Amino acid sequence: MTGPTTASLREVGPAARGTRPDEVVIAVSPAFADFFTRTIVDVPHAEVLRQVMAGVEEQGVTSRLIRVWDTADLAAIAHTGAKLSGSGICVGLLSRGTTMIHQKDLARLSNLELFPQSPLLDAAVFRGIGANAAQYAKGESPEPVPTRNDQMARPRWQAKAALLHLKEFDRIRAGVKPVEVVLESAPSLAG
Amino acid sequence: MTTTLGPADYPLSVRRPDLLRTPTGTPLSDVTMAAVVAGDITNEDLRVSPETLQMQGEISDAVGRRQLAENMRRAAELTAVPDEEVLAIYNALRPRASSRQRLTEIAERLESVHAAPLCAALVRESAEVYEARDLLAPEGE
Amino acid sequence: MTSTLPSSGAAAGPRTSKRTEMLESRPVNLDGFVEEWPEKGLVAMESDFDPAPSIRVENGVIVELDGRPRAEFDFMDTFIADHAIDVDVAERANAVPSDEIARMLVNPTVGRGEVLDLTRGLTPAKLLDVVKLMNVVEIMMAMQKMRARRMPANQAHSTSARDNPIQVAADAAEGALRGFAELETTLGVLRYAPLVAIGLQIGAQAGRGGVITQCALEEATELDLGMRGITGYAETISVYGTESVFVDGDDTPWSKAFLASAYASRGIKMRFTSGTGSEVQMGNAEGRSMLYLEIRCILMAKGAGVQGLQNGSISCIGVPGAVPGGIRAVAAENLVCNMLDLECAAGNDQSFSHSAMRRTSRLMPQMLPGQDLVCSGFSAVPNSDNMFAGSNLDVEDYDDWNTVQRDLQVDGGLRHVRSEEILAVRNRAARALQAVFAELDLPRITDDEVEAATYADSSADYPLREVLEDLKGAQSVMDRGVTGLDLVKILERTGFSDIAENYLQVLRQRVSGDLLQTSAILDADFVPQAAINDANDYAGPGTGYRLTGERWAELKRLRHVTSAENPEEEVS
Amino acid sequence: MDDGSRLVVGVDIGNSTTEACVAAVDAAGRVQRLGSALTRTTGVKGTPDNTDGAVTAVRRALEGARRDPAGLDLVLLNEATPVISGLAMETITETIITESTMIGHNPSTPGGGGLGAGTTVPIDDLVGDAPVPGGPSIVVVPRGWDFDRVAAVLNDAVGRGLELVAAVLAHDDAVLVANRLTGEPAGGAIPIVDEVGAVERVPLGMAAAVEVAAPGRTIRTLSDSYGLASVFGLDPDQTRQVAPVARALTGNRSAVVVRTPSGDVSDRRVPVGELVLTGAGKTLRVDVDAGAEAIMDLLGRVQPLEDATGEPGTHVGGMLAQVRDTMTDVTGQPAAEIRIRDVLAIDTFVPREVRGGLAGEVALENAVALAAMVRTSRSRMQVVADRVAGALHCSARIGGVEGEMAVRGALTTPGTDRPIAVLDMGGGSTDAALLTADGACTAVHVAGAGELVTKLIDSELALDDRDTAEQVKWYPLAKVESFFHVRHEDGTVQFFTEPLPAHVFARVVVMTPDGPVPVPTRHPVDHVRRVRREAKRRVFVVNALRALRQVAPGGSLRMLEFVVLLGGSALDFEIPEMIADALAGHGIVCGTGNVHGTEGPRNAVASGLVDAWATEPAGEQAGELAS
Repeated sequence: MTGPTTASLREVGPAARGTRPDEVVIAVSPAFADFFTRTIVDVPHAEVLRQVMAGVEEQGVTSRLIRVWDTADLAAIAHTGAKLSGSGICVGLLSRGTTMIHQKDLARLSNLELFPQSPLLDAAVFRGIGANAAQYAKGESPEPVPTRNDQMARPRWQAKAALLHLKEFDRIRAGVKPVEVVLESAPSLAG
Repeated sequence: MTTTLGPADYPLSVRRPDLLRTPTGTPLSDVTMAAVVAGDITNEDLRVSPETLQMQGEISDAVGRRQLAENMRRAAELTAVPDEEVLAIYNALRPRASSRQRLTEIAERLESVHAAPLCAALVRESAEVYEARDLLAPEGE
Repeated sequence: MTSTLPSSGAAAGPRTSKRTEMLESRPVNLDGFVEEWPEKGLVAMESDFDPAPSIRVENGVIVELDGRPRAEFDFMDTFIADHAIDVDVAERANAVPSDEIARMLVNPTVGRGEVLDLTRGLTPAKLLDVVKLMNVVEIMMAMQKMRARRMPANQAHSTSARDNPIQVAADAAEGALRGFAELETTLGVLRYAPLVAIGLQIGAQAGRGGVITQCALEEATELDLGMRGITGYAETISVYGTESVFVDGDDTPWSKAFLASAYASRGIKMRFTSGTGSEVQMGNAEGRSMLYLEIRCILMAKGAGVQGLQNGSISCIGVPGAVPGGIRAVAAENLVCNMLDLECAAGNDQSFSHSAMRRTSRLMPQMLPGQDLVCSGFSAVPNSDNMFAGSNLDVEDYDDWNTVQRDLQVDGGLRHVRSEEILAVRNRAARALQAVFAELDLPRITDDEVEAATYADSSADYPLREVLEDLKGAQSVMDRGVTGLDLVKILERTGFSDIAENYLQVLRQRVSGDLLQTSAILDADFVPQAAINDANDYAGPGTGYRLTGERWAELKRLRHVTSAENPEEEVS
Repeated sequence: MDDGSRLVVGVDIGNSTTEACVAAVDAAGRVQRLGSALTRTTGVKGTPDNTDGAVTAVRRALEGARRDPAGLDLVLLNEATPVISGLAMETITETIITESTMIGHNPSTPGGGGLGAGTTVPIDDLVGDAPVPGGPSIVVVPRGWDFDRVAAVLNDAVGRGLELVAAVLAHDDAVLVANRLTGEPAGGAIPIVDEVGAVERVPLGMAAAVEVAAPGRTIRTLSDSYGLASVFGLDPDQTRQVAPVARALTGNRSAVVVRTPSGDVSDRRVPVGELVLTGAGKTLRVDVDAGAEAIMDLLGRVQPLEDATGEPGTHVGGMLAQVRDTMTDVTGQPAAEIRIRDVLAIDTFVPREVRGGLAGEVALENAVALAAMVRTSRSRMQVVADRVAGALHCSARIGGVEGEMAVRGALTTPGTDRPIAVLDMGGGSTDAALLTADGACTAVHVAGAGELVTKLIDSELALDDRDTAEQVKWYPLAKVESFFHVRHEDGTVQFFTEPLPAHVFARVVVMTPDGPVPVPTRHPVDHVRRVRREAKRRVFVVNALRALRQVAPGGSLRMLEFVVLLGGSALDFEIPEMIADALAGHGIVCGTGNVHGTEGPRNAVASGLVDAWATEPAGEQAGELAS
């Protein structure tokens, strides 16, 4: 009902290591809010970010956005973000919507919470992901965000997911370090 | 036993049970329920012996399955290697898990301790390829 | 069956017909379809970006493979060149025109051995070049001749959404009785593995002696359960078609080849797993078609000396399923597995489509010509209980499958079994497991659970178990070093001598090593049937495996067949 | 055996485990213990179903001792009488809110701060250009409103003159909305309460007040009767009426109170039926909602208890009837002959959702937990002995009464002497036995043990998961503070070199031998620990004293000298110490049994059976073996 339909992420410089213990880093993939504007089930990226950031903010925690350029691997993106995060907590996002909450001390291939079925993630789930990330940052122990499982997601979405992944791969800029970005579009008020 | 086995000998358990013994030397025909109940059979008895694997390898060769036969012969060598060591070697063969020196040591140990030249050759070969493809462990690890 | 209907855009778009609305609502339109993108490997089997076949041998060493000189080989090229391809025939075989080889494949007067004598020397691109020439009927004809074992068989999944070992045992028993030659399980909670694997084994031997079982786990535990004789074979050893994806999976052809020898050294049957679509799914197809990369996997498996391969896209089926010609490519990958003289466990094992018609058509290329294992596997539990994320076929399809076998007179490895026989083996499997749990001091299986297992359909029909107690029990099974032999003794002691005897017979196979040969399974008399003593001898009409005699009489039975003698009655 | 010694196995069939002790006894009665084994008891203790477990235990003990079962001479069983116990829990208070008077839940993130008093206004009335309501307003926002839009509408309304003093939201948006308010007073200063699930039931157009305290603080005004009186201008009578509201809000960080014509918060007692206790020639009745103290007082006046019944149709009545039925099934004795011989009542509390609440408010309601126990004199151990003999092809007999054998076994603990008492705390009952200096032995069973502790932990922590409660009972707690360290409940820190699993991150965990297991609770470690220890104290310590008083000469604990703890609970990490502390004041030496100096608190009865047999005259022994 509200929110911008497109988001643009403006680069403001290299992504630095945060010092505030009350920040959560949100790390997005190369094509997020760039080549792509929506997730695999058409949730606008602007809305994804707005919800994740709202979830963080409601918990009294701040969020910082970065874009990772040199990989489209979700675990690598989220782990990179976690290592730059003042709290050590990061929400990693792929363009198709696949999301992961990571922590800097975990092995790269591990995670705090993983949301692998991108077709099943809606605005409410993204809000919950932001809220949980912030609670981890505060040292609290939230219940994992409930997710659904759908065995028939494979025939419906597997190939499209692969296609989106390939496109994401195409946007990788090898050797380019992560950058800090800001959300340019202002929220619009629905009538 | 100098004759080479062929497809007519398969399955060994049916056609040539006389040739089959467990690694502890018990004839397969003695592996019966009565023997199990009497406690005469251990889990060690229910494994394949290196001799049996060599025979199966002969059969594989005879029906034109060279690679399968080679695997049977490598397997015959590995029957003597303890479970933990087998798993450790497998882990050492993963990409970027071992230095060239470590792989060489494994190969030498396979050869000298376990008399396993074929397995040793496979490990040596992997070291060559890993070096060329940058898949050895980074220095100092 | 699914969560979301496709958005038809009907809200504001131009007016559509009732016909279009009806078609929009058909289940097939819940499936996803995408355009090809050959540059990135999102293409089934016909791509300008695949290499042209070539081979050059110097001093007995392959120095050029599919246009790439040895200095530029990645590790897949090296392994295939040094282990998979038979150098002695390589140059001669690759010189034979592809259409000639393709014709040999479909020509019944050319024997299987004659074809193998060429295919063992072919490069990946040459193999692709050959199968590209074949339409799906020709692929099936070739499969009928080239598959390794004469008599086809089938494999089932027996899992539980609650990892309930009693359910797994009862469904394994029913599956074994219905005809599956192999049974596979896996877990939601991995620590449950020992109890579920025990349930699977005991259930299998209660249903039909000689059925072999496996439990898909990480390598160390899977090997451990195998070495203890709690499971009988292994299958989930994944291999990939590009170096980068292989390395991402933390393995190499050498590590996997070593693992193959390790399994064989313990007398345990094993096959690898691969399939079209996995590389492109992970974004690292290196611009090759799905089938080209899969052929590299098949050659890698061959080179490792493993007796067989599970392929047919497996868990990536949604990818080839969404591109043009994808299901033809899946059939072609099974055929290449056959052409390389490997056992083929042919897929049909993952939820594939919302459309019943598509599910069936996807199955035909394996079911009609037969395969070593037509499905790998068929869900012998409701798909809601399938911990492999659902199969193309599940228990709801049992009667359909039996009817298709009868309609087309093909043997898909199953048969109709009367309800009272099924109840009897389910009950006996559950009671045997009850006795074993009691003797092992594992959390008790109550009579109510046995009763539930006898009559249940899904995990929801069973009383809940105390999961923590079960997990403690599972750990103690591992800690105490319980072996298959211990289970045999307990079964014998507690009055389940027949199951004990069946189980012991299966364990004895490890001593003989007979199941290590290509396509080996055990028949009801515990005689190993492999592509040696039951080698495929198809040579045209009237030869090879024919559904006749007793087996055909068995497959004529269905749940409801009107009696010819007295049409007021049914026979079953 | 060739050397003239006999291979003898003592078997102790307990409520949950069956233990076997294998020994060789020579002609001179010297006992050489060869090994022991443990298995789960099959069926209810003291019934023929026990045979399987007994046979398994004997087989396993022989296997462990590497002795051929064919060489077995004699199996000795304990005289074990069936003990059946039951549990029930009754909630005896209920909190009810009428007319949606208050919202007393504690959203984790309320917004803004301070106190706002005004009239409740729906946000829909503020959309568009219509004039805004006059006077201080508390805006109520239903479900489906996005936070950005709420803030925009509120800012717009304030711009048009709305005097916004507070807001009540359905979604978890309070901080978000507070951060987006731009009007006067400066953004964020008004109190906002969120996550009010039933916000549509908030009365509109009513006087109301909203209060949010700073993080880490609790509200001051709405939780104070005079504060409420000041806010709403109440007279003394009205103030008296709202006092329960103030009390209900105590300790909250945020609250909403709506002043409605007859709104109220009440705390009523729920009648749950009567318990009838018979004994000492009296039959006395007590309402269960009178609480544990009243029940236990009454129990003291009818000792020894002859029977207890509950009012039919109540939980208590049902539970007691079921215990009776189970015993009937087990022994074949008619229900009318089965007597409940002991009852333990404990006051507890149960978190329950408040009736009439708007936001899923939870109140801790009072409850009474009851354990009851019945035992019978009709043991069927002879049947078990006959069947064991048949299965193992040896002689089998009942070698002694459980309590006596336990004491005998316990007496082999180094450092003990007569008079000695043993305490065996199991799952359903707590058993005590005493051996006096002159050799007299008495034994008792009292209701309430491990199962009741689990139940208390489960309900007081609102876990609703018996397995987790069981783990909380058995193992110490810790808080996972990072992937590489935990802080144990005693404050010590333990570091790990391998990272801990992700699912325990930042959680309160139970440190099981299999690694940390998360406890699904928002309570800190201290609270969970307190609940656990209190549950153990109220059951085990109370029952240890009750049981020992019943066996102690003249009921005086001072007459006891050595108390030895046996059985599974003696292996608990804190119970032995809690009981020792409780007994220390009575001059008693108390500790965990160490049977024969090697077996720990296990195997007392089984080895006691063997020792007892070994001291019997040889003629009697021979007679047994010949039979």
